Amino acid sequence: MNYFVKGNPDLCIGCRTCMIGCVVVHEGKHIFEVDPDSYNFNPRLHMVKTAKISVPVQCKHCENPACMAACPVQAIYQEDHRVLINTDKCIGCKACATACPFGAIDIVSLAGTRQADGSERKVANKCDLCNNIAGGPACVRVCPTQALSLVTEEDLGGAMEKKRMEAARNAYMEIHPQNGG
Amino acid sequence: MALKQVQTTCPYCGAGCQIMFTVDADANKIVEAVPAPGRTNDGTLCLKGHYGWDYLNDPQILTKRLRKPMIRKGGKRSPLEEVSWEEAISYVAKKLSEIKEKYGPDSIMGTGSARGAGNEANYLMQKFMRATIGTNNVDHCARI
Amino acid sequence: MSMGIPEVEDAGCLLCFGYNGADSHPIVARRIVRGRQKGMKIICVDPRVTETARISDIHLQLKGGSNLALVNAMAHVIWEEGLTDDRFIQEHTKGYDEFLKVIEKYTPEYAEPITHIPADMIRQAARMYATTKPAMILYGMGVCQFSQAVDVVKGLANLALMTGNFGGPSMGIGPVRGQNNVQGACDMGALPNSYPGYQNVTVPEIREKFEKAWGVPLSDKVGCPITHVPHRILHEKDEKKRIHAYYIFGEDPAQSDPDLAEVREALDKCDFVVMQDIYMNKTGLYADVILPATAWGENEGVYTCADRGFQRFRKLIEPEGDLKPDWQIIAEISTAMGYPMNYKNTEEIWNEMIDLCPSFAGATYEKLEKYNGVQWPCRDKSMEDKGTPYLHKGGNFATADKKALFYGTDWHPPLEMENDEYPMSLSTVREVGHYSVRTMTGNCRMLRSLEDEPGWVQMNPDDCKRLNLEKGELVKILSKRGYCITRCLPTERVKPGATYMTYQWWIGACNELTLANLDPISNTPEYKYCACRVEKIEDQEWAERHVKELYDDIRVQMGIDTGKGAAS
Amino acid sequence: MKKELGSFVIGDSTKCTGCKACEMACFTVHNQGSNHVGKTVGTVTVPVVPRLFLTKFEYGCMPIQCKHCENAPCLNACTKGAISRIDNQVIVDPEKCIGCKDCMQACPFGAVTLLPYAKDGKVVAQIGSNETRVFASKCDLCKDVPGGPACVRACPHEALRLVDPEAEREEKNIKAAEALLLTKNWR
Repeated sequence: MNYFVKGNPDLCIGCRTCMIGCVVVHEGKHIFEVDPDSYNFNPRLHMVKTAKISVPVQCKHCENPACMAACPVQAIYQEDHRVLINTDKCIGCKACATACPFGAIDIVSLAGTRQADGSERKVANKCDLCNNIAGGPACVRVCPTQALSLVTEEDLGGAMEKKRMEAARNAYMEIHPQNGG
Repeated sequence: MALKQVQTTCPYCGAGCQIMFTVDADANKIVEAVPAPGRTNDGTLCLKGHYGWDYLNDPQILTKRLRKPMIRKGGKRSPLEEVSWEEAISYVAKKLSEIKEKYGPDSIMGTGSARGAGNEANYLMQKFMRATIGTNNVDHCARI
Repeated sequence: MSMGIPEVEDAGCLLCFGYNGADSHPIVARRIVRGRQKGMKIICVDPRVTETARISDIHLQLKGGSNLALVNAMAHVIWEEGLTDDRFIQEHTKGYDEFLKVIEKYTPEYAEPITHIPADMIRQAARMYATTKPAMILYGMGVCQFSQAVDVVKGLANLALMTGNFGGPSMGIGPVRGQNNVQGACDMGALPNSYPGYQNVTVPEIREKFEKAWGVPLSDKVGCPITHVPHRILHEKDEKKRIHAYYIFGEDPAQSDPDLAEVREALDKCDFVVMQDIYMNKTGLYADVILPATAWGENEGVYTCADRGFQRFRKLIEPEGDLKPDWQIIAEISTAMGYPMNYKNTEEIWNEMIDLCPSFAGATYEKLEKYNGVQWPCRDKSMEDKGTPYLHKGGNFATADKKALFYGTDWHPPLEMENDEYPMSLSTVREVGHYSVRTMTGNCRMLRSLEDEPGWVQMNPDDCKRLNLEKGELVKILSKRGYCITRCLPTERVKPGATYMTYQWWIGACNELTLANLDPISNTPEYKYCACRVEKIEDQEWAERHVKELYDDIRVQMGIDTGKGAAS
Repeated sequence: MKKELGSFVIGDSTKCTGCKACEMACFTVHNQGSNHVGKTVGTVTVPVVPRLFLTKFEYGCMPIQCKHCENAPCLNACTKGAISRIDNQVIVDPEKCIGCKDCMQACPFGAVTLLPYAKDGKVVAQIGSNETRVFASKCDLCKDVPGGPACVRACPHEALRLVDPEAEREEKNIKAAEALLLTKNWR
């Protein structure tokens, strides 16, 4: 099963440290020394703030990814519990962004790359669960309120098992209240 | 590359978070900031604590670091000219002494700084205004 | 703050008044959300839906400028319903009866039309605060930046006194200081009325102590507050009282003070302006002398955080260029003026200071190192005195008879109300990723990439619809005093008729609009309320170009070579 | 704020009946000025050349048109500089197009087709031949048409929709965030 990062709106304070953490980890530490106009600032998660909620939204790494199905050039694939985009293949057609029901994909320009007519080259951008980065998702690590967590197969499978046990126990107790503690 | 670890207090809000910096002493550069287990921050940092230090590299995004003392020798709106510290210090001392002489100590105002300068500099500033100048005209932007 | 920051999460009830920790102190906001997880009740008083409001039990979305009416009404309910801690009032306070005379008329029904909060909700909030122990009050600039600031602070203290919420952990009242060392600047006596350690300049014995220590006679007159400076330069008739010289150290009044047009005129007219800072800023354009100092990271010393914690800050890298630490520059000028200051390092200065301040006397560098900081009061140099996490232990206050005084005042409306020409209200708020006037954070790559000029004006979506404005569109916002350009941000978190701007921007500079209307006691400007109008800009392409040009102009002014030739 | 991404029109096969009103509307608005096409049949003197293509497939039908890709293969493939990005949209200049078919092959959607080129009410012949000149015909999002894409307005079944990708993403973000309010207690 694919893993994903989930935000807890009860803990999130909307500060967006996660968004910067995401950029820094994907661009590398040299980002603090380079020409301020030369790097990409393309966070792979987006802070949502409404009257009711503040929480970052990012890719759920679906098991039947709609984005993957919509991609006309097979630039989206699954590997190692995650859904990934090959940005070299991506043509920026926005089909994946349209297909994604969470708005987890945006189309971003990559600094320094251009199209044939000189216009900016833009490609799909989304959470890769910090693929190949030691320590796991940066957003989870930098959040000052521990509002983000990585959900793994174990968490989800284990939780479901527990919920089923609970449901069964409750159903049994309804019929046999005398056995209750 | 000689890396060293230095713990310090964040220069931003009043929460007083402790940050552990990794510094490349040979290159005289900061490499990384990670949260330290301070009393108030408990091993966490916000975006300013994590990513608010590269202004020290003078990237010149909004403003430029001051590197030399400067004086407008031709009065207001004349260009700033770089001068030596000796000249700058004696110029300030002379002008302040003249104004104090002419209009009295209460015609001079000084500020403390609620930001990076630290307590010792603030102590000296108020001592300077009170003892050297002779006025209580000293305040800072606590209210701003 | 009377309590320590870590204690916040253990309060039974938090009354969060005009304080938006999520944007101003994320690490304090963390304690609030953790408290919430532990079952803390939260009453949030804010005209906006802040992060704290979102998770609160009761959100009192009051009309801006009605703080004191609400606080008095809450006190009224606590008294009327007998929710007071009578023993605490009797043993530890004075002036309760006089106070009751003031709050008598503030029934919730009386406050309802002023605050726009239903009377029943005020009752519920007062009951929750009075009956959940321990109860803590945190307040911020939503209290302080009104012309009635000090009255509201005292009003909040009244609530804590009535309910006996002083003298233990996780209770009391806490102003959460905005800048890293506001508390320190106050501690060190960068105040017109007090020496270091809150020792009043008008008390003869204290003055004599400092005269003896410093070896010179000292003035017994309270000095000029910073917010009076423009007036004292421009309009003071008496030559001896007019400000002729202004030594500005680590501040940028031409950006951060209210009514910028007046500040600029004052700096321009002032005979001699010295600026001592790390970056070129707007004040620098008017300075006669600029003294370059080392920055945080290049020097060392002690800061005081919001909960009275002295903590060391240390040198990370060597400064580049012809720079000196702030303390050294001041000492050299003083020496040149005939009052020698010879210090070898910050510790020598610190030791001189603590010996003059009984509350700080025990906070030696040795202890700051060993204990990773010390919260004052710390009176004894022995290693056993590790400081004071919370104040007023056992209900003993820092007064002669150890009793606290109730202090009641009547509410009055803000000075400038909405009118036909300027039908909306403007309040200044904070941008989480930026700090003060942005000379530091505006030069940090990531923080600037997250949010940059010209900032946003937060408005209710209905107002945006009425004015035909879309998210991100550039708009003009005007008050009697000036105008600026910023981007429209429709958000349901804001009530119709109200606008909010963050004060960090140079192009979207909301202090072009604000009013220099001061609290009579604290002299804090009324940043949180003035009347304004928002106008649509039809030609957005022009506006985008214009903003870019303004940004380029600022950078050139600030001495950056943008390829268009640097300014003088 | 200035839009960063190109908008595009997409069809919905669950609503489309294959009536081709979209193709007609597209042809009409693009030939009103240059080829004097009016509201009646008699005014059409040139071949009907649409810029979107009603497509029948095994489960139904829907119009297919250009996505205005942000790393557009057609644009990158065109060696004549006949395709460029104007105001975020990918636009063909028929005057420059030599009909080399590179863009057709590059486009993964089949959104570009070579079709006869007409001007002033008449098809234009090739230079040095009597054969009709062709051009790479594709959606230009009705860039000069008041009221926006004609296909969207013409569809009797509301089977076409103009997508503003940035705004749509934000809307979906909000829905996704608010869904967390329901799931937060039941991880």
